Amino acid sequence: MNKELAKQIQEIAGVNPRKCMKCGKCTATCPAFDVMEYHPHQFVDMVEKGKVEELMNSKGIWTCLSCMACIERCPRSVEPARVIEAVRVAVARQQGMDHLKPEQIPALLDEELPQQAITSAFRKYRK
Amino acid sequence: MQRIGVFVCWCGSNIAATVDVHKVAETLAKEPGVVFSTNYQYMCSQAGQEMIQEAIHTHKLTGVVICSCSPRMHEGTFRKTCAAAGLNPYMVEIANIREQCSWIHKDMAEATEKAVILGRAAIAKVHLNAPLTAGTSPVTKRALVIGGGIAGIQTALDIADAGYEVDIVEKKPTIGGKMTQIDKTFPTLDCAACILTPKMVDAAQNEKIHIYSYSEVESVKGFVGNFHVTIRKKARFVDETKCTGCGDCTTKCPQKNVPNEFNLGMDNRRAIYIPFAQAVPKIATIDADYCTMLKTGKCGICSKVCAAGAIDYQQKDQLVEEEYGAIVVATGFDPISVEKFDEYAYSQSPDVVTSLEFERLMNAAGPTNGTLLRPSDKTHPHTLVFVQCVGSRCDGDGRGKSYCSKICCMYTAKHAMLCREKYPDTDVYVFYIDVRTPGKNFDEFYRRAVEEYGVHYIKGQVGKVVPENGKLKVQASDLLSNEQIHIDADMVILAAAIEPDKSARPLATMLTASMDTNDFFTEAHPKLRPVESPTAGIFLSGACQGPKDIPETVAQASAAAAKVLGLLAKDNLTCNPCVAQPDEMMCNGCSSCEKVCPYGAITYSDKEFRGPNRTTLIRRVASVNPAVCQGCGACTVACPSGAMDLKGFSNKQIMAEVDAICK
Amino acid sequence: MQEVMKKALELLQNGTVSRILGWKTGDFFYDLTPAVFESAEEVEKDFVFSPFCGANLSKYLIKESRKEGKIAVFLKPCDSYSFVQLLKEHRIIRDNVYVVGVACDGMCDIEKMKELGVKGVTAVREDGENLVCETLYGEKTVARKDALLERCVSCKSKKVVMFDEMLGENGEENPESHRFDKVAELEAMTPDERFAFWQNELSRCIRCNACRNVCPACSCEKCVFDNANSGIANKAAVTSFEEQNFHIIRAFHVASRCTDCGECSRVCPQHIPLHLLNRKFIKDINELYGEYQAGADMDTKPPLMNFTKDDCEPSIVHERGGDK
Amino acid sequence: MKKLSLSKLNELFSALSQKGELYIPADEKNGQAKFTLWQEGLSMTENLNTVRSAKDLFFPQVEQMVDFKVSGKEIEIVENRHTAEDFIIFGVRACDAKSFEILDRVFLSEPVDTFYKERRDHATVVTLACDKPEETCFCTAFGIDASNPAGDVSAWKVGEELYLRANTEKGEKLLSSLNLEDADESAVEETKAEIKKTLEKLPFGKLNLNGFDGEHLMEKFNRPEWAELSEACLGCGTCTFVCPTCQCYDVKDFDTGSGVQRYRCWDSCMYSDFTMMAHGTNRPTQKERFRQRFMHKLVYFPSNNDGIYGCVGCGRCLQKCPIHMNIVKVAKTLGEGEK
Amino acid sequence: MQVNGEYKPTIVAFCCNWCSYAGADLSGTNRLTYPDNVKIIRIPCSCRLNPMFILRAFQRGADGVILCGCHPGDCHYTTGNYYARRRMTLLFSMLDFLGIERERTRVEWVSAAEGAKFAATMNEFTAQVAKLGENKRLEDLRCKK
Repeated sequence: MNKELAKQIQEIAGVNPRKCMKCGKCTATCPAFDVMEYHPHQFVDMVEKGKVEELMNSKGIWTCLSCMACIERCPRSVEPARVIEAVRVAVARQQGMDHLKPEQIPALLDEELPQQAITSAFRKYRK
Repeated sequence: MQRIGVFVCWCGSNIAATVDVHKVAETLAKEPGVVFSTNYQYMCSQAGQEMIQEAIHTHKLTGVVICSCSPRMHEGTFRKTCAAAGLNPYMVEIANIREQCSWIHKDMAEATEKAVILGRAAIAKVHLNAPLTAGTSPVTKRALVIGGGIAGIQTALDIADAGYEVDIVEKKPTIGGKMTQIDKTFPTLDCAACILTPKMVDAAQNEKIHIYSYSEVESVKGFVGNFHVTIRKKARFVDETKCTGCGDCTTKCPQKNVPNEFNLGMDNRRAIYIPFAQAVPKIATIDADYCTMLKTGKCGICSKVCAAGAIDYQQKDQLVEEEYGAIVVATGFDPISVEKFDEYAYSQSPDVVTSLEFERLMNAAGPTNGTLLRPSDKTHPHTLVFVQCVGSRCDGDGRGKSYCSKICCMYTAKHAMLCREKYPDTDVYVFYIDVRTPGKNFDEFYRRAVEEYGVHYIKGQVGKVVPENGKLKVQASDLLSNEQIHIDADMVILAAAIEPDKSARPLATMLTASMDTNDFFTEAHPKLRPVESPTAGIFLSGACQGPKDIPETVAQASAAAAKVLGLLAKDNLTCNPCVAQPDEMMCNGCSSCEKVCPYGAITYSDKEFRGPNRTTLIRRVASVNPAVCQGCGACTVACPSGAMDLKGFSNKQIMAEVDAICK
Repeated sequence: MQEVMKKALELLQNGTVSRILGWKTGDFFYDLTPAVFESAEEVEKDFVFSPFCGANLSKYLIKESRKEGKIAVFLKPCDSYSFVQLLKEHRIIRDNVYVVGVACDGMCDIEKMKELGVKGVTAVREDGENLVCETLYGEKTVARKDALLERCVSCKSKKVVMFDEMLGENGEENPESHRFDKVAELEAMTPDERFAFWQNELSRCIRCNACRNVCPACSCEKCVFDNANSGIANKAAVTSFEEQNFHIIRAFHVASRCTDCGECSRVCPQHIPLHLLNRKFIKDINELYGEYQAGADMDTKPPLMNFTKDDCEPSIVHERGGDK
Repeated sequence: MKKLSLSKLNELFSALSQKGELYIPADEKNGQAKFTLWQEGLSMTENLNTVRSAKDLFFPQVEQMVDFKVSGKEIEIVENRHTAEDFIIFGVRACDAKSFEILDRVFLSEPVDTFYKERRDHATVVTLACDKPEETCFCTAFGIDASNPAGDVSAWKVGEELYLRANTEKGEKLLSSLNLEDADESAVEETKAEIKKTLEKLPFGKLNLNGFDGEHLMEKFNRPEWAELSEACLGCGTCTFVCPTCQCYDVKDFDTGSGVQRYRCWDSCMYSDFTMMAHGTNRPTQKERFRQRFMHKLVYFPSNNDGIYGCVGCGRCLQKCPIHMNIVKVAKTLGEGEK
Repeated sequence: MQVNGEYKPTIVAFCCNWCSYAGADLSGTNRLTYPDNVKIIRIPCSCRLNPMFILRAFQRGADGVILCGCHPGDCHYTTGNYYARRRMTLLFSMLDFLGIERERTRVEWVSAAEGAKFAATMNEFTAQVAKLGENKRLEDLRCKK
């Protein structure tokens, strides 16, 4: 339990996990469900309960595609993808090292790829 | 100089926990004019009220200040208390130290200081209060019910039963409302039509009830006891007095492709139509949007087949003016449009339906004559997925409603159960967030659906529905087993949230009745006056006030009727004595006040006055009809000379409050 | 000018009216006094119509129209707006008044001439576009246009809006009056500059009430500032607050009723540009609620006694102000 | 007699301001003059006179009298009267100088108005002869010589010089304390004569006031012309407030929220609520109010004050009346002279 | 008043009886806090607010004045707030014209159901006025303590 860190993550995410009513629509929507050990609604719940260290150590946070379907569908504006992204940022801040340099990213990036997906890719590949 | 008594209430710990009530009473005792000051645990209790009455006698009080909860709560109570002790009730002022002080402040010193200031303002006002006596105005003994659904019908029947005239205005060609479209009712599963249609007939046959069908309220003027309402009778191009409802025209009309709103557009009707067999009044109506005759002037078949000669293509909208003493709003609800929730593919597949559409698909009078068939290919569905909370309980996503629509859990249980009962070969899944079944026999009903009928209730939501190869691929979560589920369904039924009817908002403006942010009418008090609007003489019946099921609606409808009867039983109403009053000596006769008065309460007359040096002057001066004036005060500001003032909220009283607060 | 006196005589002599409201000659050319004339002799002796007839006669009709018999009044274009506004407010009994509209090409202001350095002036004659002044210290010439009253410099209308008879040709409204230029100039200043401007102006106020008492819109039976019961009565501005309070409330009370006749500024002994306050309200009303000219007609509702459902919100004051 | 180059006027003001607050007539932003506290850089007006008279400095429009402090049900009296320091008024015209005499008769006779006396005692008045009177001036009608004004010190502008003459002990003291050149009395004679010549030409200079006295009180009071004269009067207080001799005031209480401030402020007999009493007013129409003002100046005052009129002919009301009704028109209408 | 080095302004809130006063009550019922410097005066309708009252408040030491009424269209008296809206717009504009800080005055429509909006409005308005500090331009020194 790390309440302080959980609070920080909430601040980064800018969402209030307490608004979650555990409907599971995010998880129902998630295309990466099968490759995540924690699912979007669990992310929210764990951050709310302060179980952030487990979350930060999980592989699941890097398997999220940042497709933002859960943001789109969440009826309570909890927006799990933001929470996940915030956890990633928290991890990144702790490690502080980049494994992947921007110039290493080839020109094969799709122009229509959302900004957040690109950022998310940076985070993933520096693991 | 007034002799003022100050009474500081603890409200148990509601006030006393944050406000030092002793200190407030002590400090206010030192104010000029205060001859008695005390505090007590519950001023509104019997003992508290007796304490006030005793002080009025002992200290010969001429004014009373009560520091307590909001005047909206107990001003009336304390006025009565003081009146019983011989003090004019308008010599009482309330300092709101609960809602506007103890409940919002945490620091005791700050809250106490503020309570003292609020007390001082009330004292300053009481110093300038004058005894007021209320006048009376007569009550028109006739009620108007707006909306002819089950709520409106029940209210009208109850009022008529008590012997008063009542009119129903219904915008559709028939009364009956949403309940006419419902197949069975929960938790008893009796047929909706069987219990509703007799009531519709009762209403039609009751000589005290007049039904304005296919009509709308055009304008409302006046005030409690004396409403003046203009009703627009929309042209239906059929003479109501002649039409026998034989239905010949509706079978001969060549325009066959009009979407039938009664079946939610799932089948068609003719351009001239009677909504359904049991419609009341059973009179045909021509749909001007589709009628060839009205559009092109060529056809006229219905006119030819009508034996009664009731067809009148020249008919125009008609405005009817009526007087009422009370108005009941029973405008009901509508399911929201689910188009914003396209993850459920409502617009992509006809097999995704709303619950109300499903209701029609199960109904014997529905488009499939009661056989459940998939709309797309008219085949028997085997796997059905019900999705709960579509658009309900959404917060901040801009798509849905923040509230729980209340009825969906129960009707979905009903649908699932009926489905399994009629078609035991079906698999029925219900995806829910919570199952909410408070109500008599409600939870038992839901459990039966699970236990006896084998409906699969899954805690989780549907993420998306994709139509594929004639199936609906449903992707959902099962939170309890932490799994993502994929179901190939034949039909998906969406429990769409309900919202107030669109006509409610403009109506509220006409009635000056307040609404909440969701467009539900606000009640005068959420607990103690649930069927009255804060606007006097306006009553609320049914789902226009908030989501309700049928028994609740009927209960509230009868409650509203009871309140209306309480009003109509009076010959006269006591008026609010806080009305505008001009000082004739200062009035310029300029008509500024008259121009802004929303009630037409101000008139002018030429009056003789004594001028200087024994002369006589004739001056045009304003006078206010106290029975018509509602005391808004618009005139007091429009008046440049300050001749117009408002009793109970006079310029000097308000300025004294300002002074007390700012000092 | 002679024509006006002839009309007055004619109306008295043919019995159209029993009294004439006009301007009475003074000791000099400029000190004319509004007066009621009851006989042809009086008219012949003292009646005058000259470039110094600035005084707006309409307000006197409140009292005069209530007297026995009919009275004729000479109204310049701007006066006629005040007349209609007063009629609209039921302050004048129309049947007792015979209105003679007089065309006007601007009235002159002795105070302005003195500011131009014409001192000790005892007589004046019109010489084309000039005023030739005899003074204790010799002759001086002033261009007429430089001596015009402030309200005439930015004349809004040369049209007499209501009359029973018109002397001379009736003029037109003048949409190019530029009468809001000074208001706009003030609006463009910072709040600090505006505050300083008005502090300087209003601090000179001596509360003589000339502005109020001359104002046709200020025709209250009893003004709130004289009424001990109003809670805001006061006889002298003790603090700068009371200076501001008086002028804000007065301007507000006449807002949407003020015809911009300019009398307030004409009579202010301290030369406070009071008309700017009224013009500010007029400008705001025109911009926010559509063009409105008080006294232009009998029917249009004054904007402060009217509304539309989609009126702007009060926050527009902040929004329009920007970051200034 | 002393003299000073006008170019050194500023230095004189500077020296005077060392003795106490110095007030001089100076132009305000709108081009009209007002007695203003001198500060470096302030120069004298070119205008003949100020809009408001010099009486303001002795009898201000608003004067705090006493405070009452209220706490709960207790009331405490707090003295807050203005205590004057020595001050000097420079550039007072002959008419205003004469008005002080009239005010003195009112305020300094028993019971003495201590507020007024306090200021009067501390003031030294330096007058200035009028080199360019206006057409509205008629001081001569009241025997005032604008070429030889009264005051503690009289001054004349002659060419590029300013001549100063002490008339009183106070004046003597002031002049001797200044470092001024001596001069001869005769130096101003030519200027005086020139001024007198202009005064001769004043249109109302010889206003006939015969018959305005106690003897004819009822006759004047009952004259029918009052109705016509007052007809156009707006009932504003302009004439009263610019008048150097009007001395009426009202005593008012202001509730500050924590007490009461009692103050007095100028009142005007032209106002409908002037001397309003519980039963109403005894001057119900503007005619009576209007009559009061002029009867007071021209009849009541002289009949109670050795024939001294309550008017000094400064002409301010002639200039400022919004409808140009004034004491001259009244005197001409009701008097025995030319109409 | 200075409290802990910060200026604590006096705020007068005029609330119409039917919507905003009820809204204020609701924010109390929901325990939504706002500064204690806000004091509410109940008036029947926003159209009862005479500009004289606003000026009076400033004279007597208020630093900010806010008027709350029913939303336009929802007035209990049908049209009161429409008049109030025009009156306040013009009055505020005039105050601004005289160089008086426009941030000291505000109109906010608060319904009986908007307890949260009421509290938020009061918090925001108080902060806004506190930033301006003491009311100097419309003060009456006699009324200062």
